[in-house]
Amino acid sequence: MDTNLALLLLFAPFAGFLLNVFFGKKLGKGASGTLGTLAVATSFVVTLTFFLQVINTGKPVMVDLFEWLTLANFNVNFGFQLDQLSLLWLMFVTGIGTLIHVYSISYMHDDENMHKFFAYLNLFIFFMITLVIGSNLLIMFIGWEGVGLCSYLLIGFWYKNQDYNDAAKKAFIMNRIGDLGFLIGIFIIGYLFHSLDYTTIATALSSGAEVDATWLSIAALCLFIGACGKSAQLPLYTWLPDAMAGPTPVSALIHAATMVTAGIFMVTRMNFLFNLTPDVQTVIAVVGAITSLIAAAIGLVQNDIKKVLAYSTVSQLGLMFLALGLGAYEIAVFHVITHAFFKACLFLGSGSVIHALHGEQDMRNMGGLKGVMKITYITFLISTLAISGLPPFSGFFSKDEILMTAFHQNKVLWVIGSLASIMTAFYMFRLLYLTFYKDFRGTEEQKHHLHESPGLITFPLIVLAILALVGGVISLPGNSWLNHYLAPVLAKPAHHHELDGTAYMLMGIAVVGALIGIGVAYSKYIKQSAVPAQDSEITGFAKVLYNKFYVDEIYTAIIVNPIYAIGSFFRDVTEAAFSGFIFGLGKVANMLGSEGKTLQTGSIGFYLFAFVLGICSIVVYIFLAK
Amino acid sequence: MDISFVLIILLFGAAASYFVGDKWASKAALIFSTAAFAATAYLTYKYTGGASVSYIKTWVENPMIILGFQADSLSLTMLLLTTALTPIIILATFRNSINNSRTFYALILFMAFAMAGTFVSVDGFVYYIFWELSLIPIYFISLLWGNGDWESRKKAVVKFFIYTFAGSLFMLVAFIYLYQKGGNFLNTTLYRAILTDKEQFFIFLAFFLAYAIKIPIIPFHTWQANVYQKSPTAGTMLLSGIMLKMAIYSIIRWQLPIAPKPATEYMYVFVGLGIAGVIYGSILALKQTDIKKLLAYSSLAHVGLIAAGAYTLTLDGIRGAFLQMLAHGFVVVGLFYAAEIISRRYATGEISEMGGIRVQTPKFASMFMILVLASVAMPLTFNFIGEFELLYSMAQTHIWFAVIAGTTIILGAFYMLKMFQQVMLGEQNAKPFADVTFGEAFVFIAIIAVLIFFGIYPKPITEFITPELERLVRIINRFN
Amino acid sequence: MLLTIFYILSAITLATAFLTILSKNPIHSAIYLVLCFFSIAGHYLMFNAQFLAIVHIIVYSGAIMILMLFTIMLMNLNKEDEKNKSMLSRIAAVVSFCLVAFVLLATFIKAQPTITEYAVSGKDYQSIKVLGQVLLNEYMLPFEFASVLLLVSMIGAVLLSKKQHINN
Amino acid sequence: MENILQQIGIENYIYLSTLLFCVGIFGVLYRRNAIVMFMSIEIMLNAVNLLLVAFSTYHQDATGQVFVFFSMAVAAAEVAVGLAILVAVYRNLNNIDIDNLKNLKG
Repeated sequence: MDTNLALLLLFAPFAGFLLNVFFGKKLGKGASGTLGTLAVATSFVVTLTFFLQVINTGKPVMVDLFEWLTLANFNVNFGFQLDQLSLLWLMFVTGIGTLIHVYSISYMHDDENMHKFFAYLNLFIFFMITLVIGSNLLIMFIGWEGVGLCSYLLIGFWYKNQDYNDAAKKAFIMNRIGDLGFLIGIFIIGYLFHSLDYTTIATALSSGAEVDATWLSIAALCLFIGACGKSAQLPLYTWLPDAMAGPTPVSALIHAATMVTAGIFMVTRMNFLFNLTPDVQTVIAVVGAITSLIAAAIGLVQNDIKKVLAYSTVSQLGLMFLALGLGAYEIAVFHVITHAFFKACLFLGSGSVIHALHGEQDMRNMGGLKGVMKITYITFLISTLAISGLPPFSGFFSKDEILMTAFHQNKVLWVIGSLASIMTAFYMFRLLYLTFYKDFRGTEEQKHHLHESPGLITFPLIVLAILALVGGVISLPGNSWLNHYLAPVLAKPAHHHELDGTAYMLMGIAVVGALIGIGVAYSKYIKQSAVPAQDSEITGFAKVLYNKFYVDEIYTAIIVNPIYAIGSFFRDVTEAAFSGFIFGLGKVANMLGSEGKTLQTGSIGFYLFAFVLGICSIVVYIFLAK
Repeated sequence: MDISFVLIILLFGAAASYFVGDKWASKAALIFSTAAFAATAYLTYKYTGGASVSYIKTWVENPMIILGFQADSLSLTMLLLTTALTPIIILATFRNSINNSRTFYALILFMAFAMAGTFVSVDGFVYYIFWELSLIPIYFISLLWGNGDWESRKKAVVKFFIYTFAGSLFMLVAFIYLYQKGGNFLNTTLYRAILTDKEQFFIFLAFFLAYAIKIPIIPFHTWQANVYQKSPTAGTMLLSGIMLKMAIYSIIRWQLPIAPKPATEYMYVFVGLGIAGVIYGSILALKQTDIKKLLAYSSLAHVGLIAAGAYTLTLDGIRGAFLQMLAHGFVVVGLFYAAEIISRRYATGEISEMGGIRVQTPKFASMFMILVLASVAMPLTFNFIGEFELLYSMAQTHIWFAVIAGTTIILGAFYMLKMFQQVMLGEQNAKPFADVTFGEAFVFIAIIAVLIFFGIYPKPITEFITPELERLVRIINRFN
Repeated sequence: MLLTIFYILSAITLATAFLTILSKNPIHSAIYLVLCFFSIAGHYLMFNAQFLAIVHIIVYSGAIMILMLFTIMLMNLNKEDEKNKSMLSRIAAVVSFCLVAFVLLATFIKAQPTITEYAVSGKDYQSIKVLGQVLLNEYMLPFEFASVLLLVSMIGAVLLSKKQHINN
Repeated sequence: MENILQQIGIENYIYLSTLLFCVGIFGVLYRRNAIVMFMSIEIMLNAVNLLLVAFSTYHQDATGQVFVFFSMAVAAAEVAVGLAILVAVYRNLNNIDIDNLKNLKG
């Protein structure tokens, strides 16, 4: 029964994918959209039953299908592990997935390849489910690569535009760099433990088996590199902002709520491993903190509405990694969930705006939408308040927990995290003010067409906004349901912060910080009615920020171009050299031939001399040379 | 019915395709190659049932030469690959108009015959005869039905012929030397031959030259890209899909078990050479402007990885090499077929002159995409299974091998996606591109089905080959 | 006694051989060569191989040398008109001669034969009767082949020397 | 019947044949007249024949002498053909100087 249900969970989206691929065009737009949505909704329902079952029994559901890979020392099975962690993930993957499918029915309605869009989305959900429910690292890797592929397909969905294709390709390749790290990590773990099953590794580690600590650290580091690629952390984050080339629902689903959190899922999954490698944990925390700061800084000056959100995503992911690095897995998970709610809402809201403006994404050409798009505005506002960390919105609780943990363990990281939070509050409100307040700055034509989005778009917005509002209840300070729920999958007991004076002080600081950020944004964009300068007029440090610290250019200069240069070198020099060597051998033979030919003088006298001398040499060699 | 029957079918098919005339040659070739595949499948079924399907007979008394075609799981698998790909390759030529097609198809079947013989021979001498025999048809196929102007084609093909032939002669010398030691050419005898370290070293080197040129491992690869480009696509498919597998199979079957000591001692050198090929081929592929050349260099990278895996001498590496050999055989045939379809319709191989195909033929684009993904070792394709085992074996040998060789999954994605983007995506090209026909789609679907089925469920193959591989690995590691 | 005869014969053999080569006139060469052959026939007689000696004289002096003389006369070569080879060639020829002689003699000397005594079987082994038996029993087949060879060479010689026009 | 070798010794014959053979070689190298070269070849052949007979006596065996007969037959055939060739050459070139025969040049 469990097996069948699990297969239904997995294959419902896959069936949706197949149907949409093969029959989507014939079904028509509405039907293919509905089909895709139903497929994911089925998964959601199945997830819900499993979720309730696991909450009741407390026991994970294990499904073993067949032996997949055979290696000399161990086998890898095709198996699923539906435990607290994976079900929690599935809940929001399929839940938000369903909402975004609903949203897409309306959003993508004008696209000729809508059935393909839904096919890819279904495929993505399929791989995401695989990633989450796999019972070993290699099944996770299937999903890991699979979601990367879907991300590639969806970013490049409008494949006629080569810039979008470039962005898609970049995302795929950057992800693959991380994947290599992941793969190496898998190799080391397989080598060390002779198994890739989570449970086996966890048992081996908890039973105190003799394991080389250095290799363990390297394995953990490699896994983290994989997480960096997928979750857009330094130095592999540059693909995520470019990935905004894809349709907005894709950005909401893949590049905000689900796929990019796979890295956090993986680290949480392997928490028993990371707990034993404090050095790597430190690395994770530092990378997370720095990423969050840098991304927030870049986000301060971006003018593309989706780019701001993208950098904000990177920044929030950085905060989650900060939490992971500090060993507070349950807090990271908490933030993943709240972030999924409000970030999905923000992206969908921005999609609604873009939809209303017929593809306009530059905030300098927006403004004053508050009056026209009421629902979008309100939901957007709620989410913005949530991400800025104001109570009682969900973001406040999760972010506060992260900062509180950081404060207790490392003050520097706390300062960086807080700084990033203040910046977040600033740029999010900057976004809000520029988009919804003041007067409309676009063309007359656009102004004429301004309208609130249809119900299929606003409905998911409302649901997500409510979740962003109340999502915090799952882990209230002092009485956390989530910590309790996740306890079986975490090797160490959850962090428990006493609600003492320090805690209240930290909350206060966080709120004040957020308010400062909001205040600065208010004074600049409402009071002074400032509009960001045109590209050419940006100078100084703002220009560096605006150009994202020139990271892309630097990567191009130090990695991509050298590879091409080496390629040219290989093509022009070494290939010629190898070829020349081989042809050279031929030439030598040829030359020997043409030189030797002249020995053939035709003079019989000469031949006779050679003949006699040859006989002499043979006789000498055989009889005399001793 | 034993395994010689398959060879007879192929040989007879070659003769039949020649004599039925130009009009029916392709059909006859297709029928006979399919029959060979069916016979092989039946024999494999019989073999798994426990029956012996080998054919062993003394051919010449002095020197002792045995006409032996042994069917064990490895040779049967390779025979299956050969006989499965041959009909696919023949089917892939159906849309072309081929001059003197009866000779063409006869040569293809003859080549399949020679390659099949190489895979199943147990006698080194017979093996060598088949090995060299396979060179003759491909020489004519590439020379007479190739692309480009005659002079440059002739130069490339003759270079290939002389180069591989010269390399193989070293192998012959090694065999003759081994004969003196063993008394006959049977591989089981040669495995047992007692050789000093020095003898092993030179024998290993002689085999290495033959195989390294054929595979090719850098720096012996210079013939490859040009020949792949100049050959007709059927020739390229035969070369890359099956013929280079002969060399890898021979490494596992002949070179390593006969002379394992140098392989152990200089393992890092040979694994390193293979991995260098991976990087070198990948980077060069990035710079190619011709689609067939790009695929040629990508093939160089992939087989470099396979060879490196085989030279790790671990069970994982050798099994990975074996699996990847099968997977690569299928995927490379599919990719070259796609390249052929594109370049035939556009009448050029230049990537820069392509683009916007996906708009016109989404079906073809999807199938091509799946092949590209398989070639970059996407999980759930057969290639992933092979590549994973290969990289894992390298990680066991030295972690840096795995890291450096692993860049293939990055660089591979880089050049393949770049190619895919330039060829398939973008605005609609001015030139119209007809949608794939049923026959063309059938070839792709057959290949894709194989790749995905074994990507999800490779157990039938691994279970089939593992006992035999374990035996070989024990022989290879007998000195440790 | 016999030794003295041997030395005399040997001297004649070598001297006439040298003279054959050194004479400018081919006719003289041929005559010296006939003398040389006669002396060799003398050696055969010393071995008591009468039949061989007679056959030798008939074949060499009688047939081959006559053939050569005829050819020389046919070509009208009985003059001393042969240009000498270059000095270098001649020196090289002398050096080669010395070298070959040295090498061969050195080989034989180095071989250190283990001859202790000469066997006298007392059997008849070289009379015409015995030779005929050996030739027609044991060596029947080669003997027949020899006849074929002679036939072929005869035909060949006739064909080759037939007058024909060769267009350049 | 006594063995003549008892008085003369096989080694003397060996030296004699060797020298005769070398004289033949010298002739071949020294002269450019094809007919004299032929004669030199005959000298070489005779040197070998002499040695064969000597060893025939040494072994008290007829085989050596039989060999000499064959060698004579071959020599006769060779001379016949060789002279025919020379005649043909002479007809075309009007001399038989081997330095003029250079058509075998590679």
